[in-house]
Amino acid sequence: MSHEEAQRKPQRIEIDQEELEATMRREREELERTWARPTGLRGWFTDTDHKSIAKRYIVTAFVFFIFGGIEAALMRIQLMRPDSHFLSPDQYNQIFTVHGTTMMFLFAVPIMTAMGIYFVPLMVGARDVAFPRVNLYGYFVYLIGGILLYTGFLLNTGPDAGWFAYVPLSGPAYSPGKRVDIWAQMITFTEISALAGAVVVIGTAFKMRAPGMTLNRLPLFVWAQVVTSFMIIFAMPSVMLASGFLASDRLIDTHFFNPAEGGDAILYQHLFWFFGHPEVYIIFIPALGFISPIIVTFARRKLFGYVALVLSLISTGFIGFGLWVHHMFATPIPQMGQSLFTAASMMIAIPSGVQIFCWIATLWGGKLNIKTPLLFVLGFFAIFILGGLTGVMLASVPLDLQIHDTFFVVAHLHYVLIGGSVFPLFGAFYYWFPKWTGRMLSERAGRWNFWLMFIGFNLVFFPMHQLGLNGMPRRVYTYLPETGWGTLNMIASLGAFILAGGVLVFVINVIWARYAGAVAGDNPWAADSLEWATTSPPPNYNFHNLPVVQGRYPIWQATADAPVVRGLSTTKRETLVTSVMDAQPELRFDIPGPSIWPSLVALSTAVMFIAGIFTPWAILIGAILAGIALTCWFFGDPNYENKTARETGERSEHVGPAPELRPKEV
Amino acid sequence: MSTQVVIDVSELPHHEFDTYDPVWWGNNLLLTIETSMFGILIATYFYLRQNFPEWPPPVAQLTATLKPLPQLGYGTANTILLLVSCIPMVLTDISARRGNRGVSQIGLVVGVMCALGALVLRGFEFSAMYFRWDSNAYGSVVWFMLGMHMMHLAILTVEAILLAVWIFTREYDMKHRVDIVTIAIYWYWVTAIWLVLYAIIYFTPRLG
Amino acid sequence: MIETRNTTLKICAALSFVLCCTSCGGIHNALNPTGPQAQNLSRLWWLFFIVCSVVFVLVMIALLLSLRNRTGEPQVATAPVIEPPAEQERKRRNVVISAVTITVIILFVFLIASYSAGRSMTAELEHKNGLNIELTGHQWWWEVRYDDVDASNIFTTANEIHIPVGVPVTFSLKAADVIHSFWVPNLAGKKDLIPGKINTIWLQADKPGVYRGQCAEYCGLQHARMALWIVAEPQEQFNAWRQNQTQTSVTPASDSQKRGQQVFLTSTCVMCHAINGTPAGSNIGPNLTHVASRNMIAAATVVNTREHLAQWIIDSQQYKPGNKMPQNNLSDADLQSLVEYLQSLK
Amino acid sequence: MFKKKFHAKTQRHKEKPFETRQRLASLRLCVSIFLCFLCLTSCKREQRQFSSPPSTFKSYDVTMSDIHPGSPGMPQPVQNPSDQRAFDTNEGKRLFTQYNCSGCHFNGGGGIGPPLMDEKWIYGENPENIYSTIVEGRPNGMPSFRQKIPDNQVQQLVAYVRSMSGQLRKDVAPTRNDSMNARRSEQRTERETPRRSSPPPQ
Repeated sequence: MSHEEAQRKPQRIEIDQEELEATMRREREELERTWARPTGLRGWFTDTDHKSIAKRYIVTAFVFFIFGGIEAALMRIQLMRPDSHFLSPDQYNQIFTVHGTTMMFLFAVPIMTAMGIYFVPLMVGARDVAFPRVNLYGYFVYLIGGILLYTGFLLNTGPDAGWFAYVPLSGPAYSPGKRVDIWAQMITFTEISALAGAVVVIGTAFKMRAPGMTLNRLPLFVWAQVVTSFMIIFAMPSVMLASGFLASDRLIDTHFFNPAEGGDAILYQHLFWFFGHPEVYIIFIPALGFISPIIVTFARRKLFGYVALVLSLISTGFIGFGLWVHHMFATPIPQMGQSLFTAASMMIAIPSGVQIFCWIATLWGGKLNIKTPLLFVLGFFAIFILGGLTGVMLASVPLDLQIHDTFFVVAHLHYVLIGGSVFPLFGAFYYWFPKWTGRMLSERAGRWNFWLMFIGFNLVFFPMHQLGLNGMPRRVYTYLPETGWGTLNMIASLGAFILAGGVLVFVINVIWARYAGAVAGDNPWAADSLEWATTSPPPNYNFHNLPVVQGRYPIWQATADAPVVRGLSTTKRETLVTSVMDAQPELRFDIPGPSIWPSLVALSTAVMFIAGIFTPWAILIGAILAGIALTCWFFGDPNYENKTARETGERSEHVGPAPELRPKEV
Repeated sequence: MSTQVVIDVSELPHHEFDTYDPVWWGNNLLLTIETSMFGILIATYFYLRQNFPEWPPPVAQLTATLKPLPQLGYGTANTILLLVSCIPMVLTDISARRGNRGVSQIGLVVGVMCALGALVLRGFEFSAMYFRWDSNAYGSVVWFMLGMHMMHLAILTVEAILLAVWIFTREYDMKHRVDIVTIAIYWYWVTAIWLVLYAIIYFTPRLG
Repeated sequence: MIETRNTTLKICAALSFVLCCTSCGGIHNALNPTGPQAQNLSRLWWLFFIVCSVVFVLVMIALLLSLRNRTGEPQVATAPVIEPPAEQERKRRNVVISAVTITVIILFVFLIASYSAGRSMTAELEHKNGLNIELTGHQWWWEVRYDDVDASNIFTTANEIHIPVGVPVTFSLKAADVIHSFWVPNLAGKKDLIPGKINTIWLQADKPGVYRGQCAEYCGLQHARMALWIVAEPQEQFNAWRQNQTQTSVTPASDSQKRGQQVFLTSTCVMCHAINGTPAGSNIGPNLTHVASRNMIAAATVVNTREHLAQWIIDSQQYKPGNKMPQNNLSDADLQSLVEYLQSLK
Repeated sequence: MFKKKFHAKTQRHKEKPFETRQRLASLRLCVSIFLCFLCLTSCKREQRQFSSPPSTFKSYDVTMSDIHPGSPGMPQPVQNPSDQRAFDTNEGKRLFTQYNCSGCHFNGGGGIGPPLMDEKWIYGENPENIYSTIVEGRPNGMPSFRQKIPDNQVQQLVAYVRSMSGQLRKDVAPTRNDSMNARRSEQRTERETPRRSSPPPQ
């Protein structure tokens, strides 16, 4: 396209100061009007702004995190003493299943996606995500899934077959009632929303980057999100099939997992873990994306080994698909195959090692300023490295045969997931809270929060290694006094309360800071990436003039006369679309505005899957409903943005810089 | 006077075909998801096959000589129909790029006809199996494969109909020309996937 | 930030101490191996444990050292370094590269070690010509069938496996309902019992004694109460036991035992349990032909005493809520004689 | 200090009502969806009772043999608690196989004994009829399981037997089990309207 060349090279223009300010003021008002968000109940169902959707995601996911924590506490109370009768086995089984399901599907994955949905557009300098309505749809599907699970749980219909619901235990013959059906459908909901989120993130990161942000200037946060999204895209279909087969086995008598009719129980394990292991990295890789910016900001120096880090992220993503079988070493699998998966499982320690070393090298060379976010990252190092090492042990077939499915594994997975994801996540909360709310969290409370969580965590989970070696299997609702597991369990249970105390401090800190925290300003940490280049909290349109990036650390490397993007309409919802590799401007893309239809499609999806538990006909009806809603989505004011233009009384053709900003000769 | 360096993008277009447009990316990412789903489904098919001494399993009512292989008729017809339906879609695709409204309209209509025909044929295909989904694992997985593909066929048809209605009743603007090209891609994908499934469901059992 | 360093160090020290000193003893303990399999494994474990601990400590030290260069001045005041001196960077790169290389080497060692360990564990499984036991997992108990070329020597018992010391025992593992997992940590690693599949494992006890195992794959309500005992005893003692087990049940001697047998045969018991030599032949529940010879009842949950037995018969649900054995309201006299009869089944 | 805070407060002031309204909205949403679930899901279905309460069946209607339908003195139909519980019907299905009822009734298809999955009922289709059939036995081969099968298990069997001809709610009836599929699972069985049928010829 010939005109593109003209578009690409920066032009120097001369303008009068007052004129400039006047224009800016006018444009700001126009942008405010164009990007106005519907509020109140209507806003709840129609608002497609990526920031408010992400905020809802985060709040919802955190609420589920609290629920999951409460369940964990109940379990710890039950296991505090041998032969305790605090919970009945039936209750206990439901609770640990719901705990695992909540933490994996309703907390970890969504909250990581949410961070991406909030920050990817800001970090790449876009006005919104690529597909805001899909984004909204994803959120509602996720919310409904979560409510479904917990409604079931409260009605004594909580799933009770473990968070990976192995057949035949979860199959029709051994899980009567609707408990497991609810689990299976909840899985469907969360995976739909995860997939939607993945598509949105990739689209945004690939096509909506500010001019100059070539792929090798992409912030590591965004890289992590992209890798994660691709993992989701290739992993989720597997669990989609697993839960689909399970549901159809239970509801319409298919025989996928019925050995008597040629089905196979191991098939389920393959399908589940082909998703389930990448899942761990889907949770963990975004956390790596939090760690890099935090370290860079507080070490006050450039990242050590950017390329190495990116490559290790990508290779983690690939290898992550090669080790699902190490969850199944106790099943009849040929020795040779097992050793291959051992090799793969150990190989994945290499990229992790590279990352750890690069970060330590970064810290080493920096002028450290240890604030709470960095503190949490340091906690991550201590905990995650230990978890990673036990992971290497589990990767070895023979060792795995001893410690698999024991409390050792419980310890390992909590070290990896809490150490690897939750600690960085809390660090990220402290780091980005000012950007969300414009206020700082209390530093003092932050330190209390960290130390309570760090000490509590190790008290809970470190003894579990020993318990596992002493032969305590996981998922037991009680144990005999003779086994001598009492003391360590008691320690763990006490630790659980300290850990809970840490989380409580955080909640209080947030509530306090929300209203009375110190006002933050745009860039309280003097950080380098683009999200800090706008106000906190950012305006609905994110940036007045989309920035032009000149290096990996846009703010740190910004020159005095840093160019900006001009010519996007201020009266239509537009953002700049650039080329994938080197971010050259290509299109002025219309961003669709608020719409009710995504939430209605989500509701009809809900009808389809939830009523489908009770009668197959609901699938048909729900599909038709969804079809209708989608039709309206397609036909219903497709060019909303033009309408806003009309509302603002201007012709939608009016785009481009104000006349006084037309380029003059350079 | 103060100076300001700007990149003026006011002349850029709103929509462009293929990799320029985020819609293209969204669509192809969805197709990637579905492709990996079908990939795993096919893996499942062959995994389950290991559990059967005979594939498909023998049926008591049939004589020993006659194996309950899926009958070729409808499946083959369906394959041909889908392949044929690609011709109008290619025309629609090209015309959309050239901006030739008439051809796009005709192409879409013909395509939709074919798709509807394919849906009907698929109905018969299920009956051409000797097994129901609840007979055994073989029946389950084959019905699941046919069903999954049928679902995509249905979605494709509905989308095509909507798009046709649009370009008949409303403006034939760049946005919707891009949509036409996108749906064409989807169309080719559905056909391609079917060719694979067709080979697997109908011929791998015959290879013994 | 001094306290970060110290506390972290303290914690590490404390924790590794705990792990080292508490790992010994116990009849249900992976680190107290009494068979070739488990010894193999614990050797591997200690290799991994020591190397990993060293790595962990080293990395932590590096981390703590990297924290030494701190600045008190406020965040915003510290100017970011975008072009650090090339010389330092090169040094660091070399350090990082060598660290990664070391990691790779260590992993390679681990790989070799665990591969060879795995080989020696599954090696010549087929020509272990010792004892063959068929173990079937039920919700929530273990059915044990001793195979033999001579059909008359085949017998079935439950939850308590006697094996001769120093003889490799091959288990073929099956499941009657859901997936269970057979795991006796002192003797060997675990293997799953999967419906529709047959899994095999061999183990061997070098010291006589009782070793406890517990189902290691979540199998429903009473997963926690699905344990078993392996009783390893000298060959002749084992032979005696085996000899006894192949016999049919003793005929009731006293009147009350006779009455007990009648109760057994006319009440709910007979629907699920078998006692060889009597009409009772159902194999839904454990085979009771020699129930009195077992140390524990209810899948190694309670000691096999008169009181426990009586309570178990009346209301098994108080021990294992949800287990498949119904409650029975027998008259006191009936119960007493029934228990007496069962106690006589040595 | 306080002033600063106050100032800060006022700064955020215009945001708050929106936030709160949003929160209210979310609350409303959750509650409404929650309620519509309450209607959907029946809590009884998931009950799992392990320790058996005394049977709800009176002994008098057990002893009377029920060959003259509708005869005077016919007791009021008894509500079988197991009819409401998926767990119980599933246990019933397990016991039906394990107690070898299939030996005569062949998964309900009938053989030596009459089929149980059709609409014909010789001795009545009410729970108490089936209960007495199991406990008392019937002429021509149906043995009595008095004292052999505890009450709660009989109730479970009764519930299962009725589910075979679709007499129970579909979400309570058992699904297929992991064996050769002899017939559609009970939850997919359409309801047969029961009608009395004569006892088999002597």
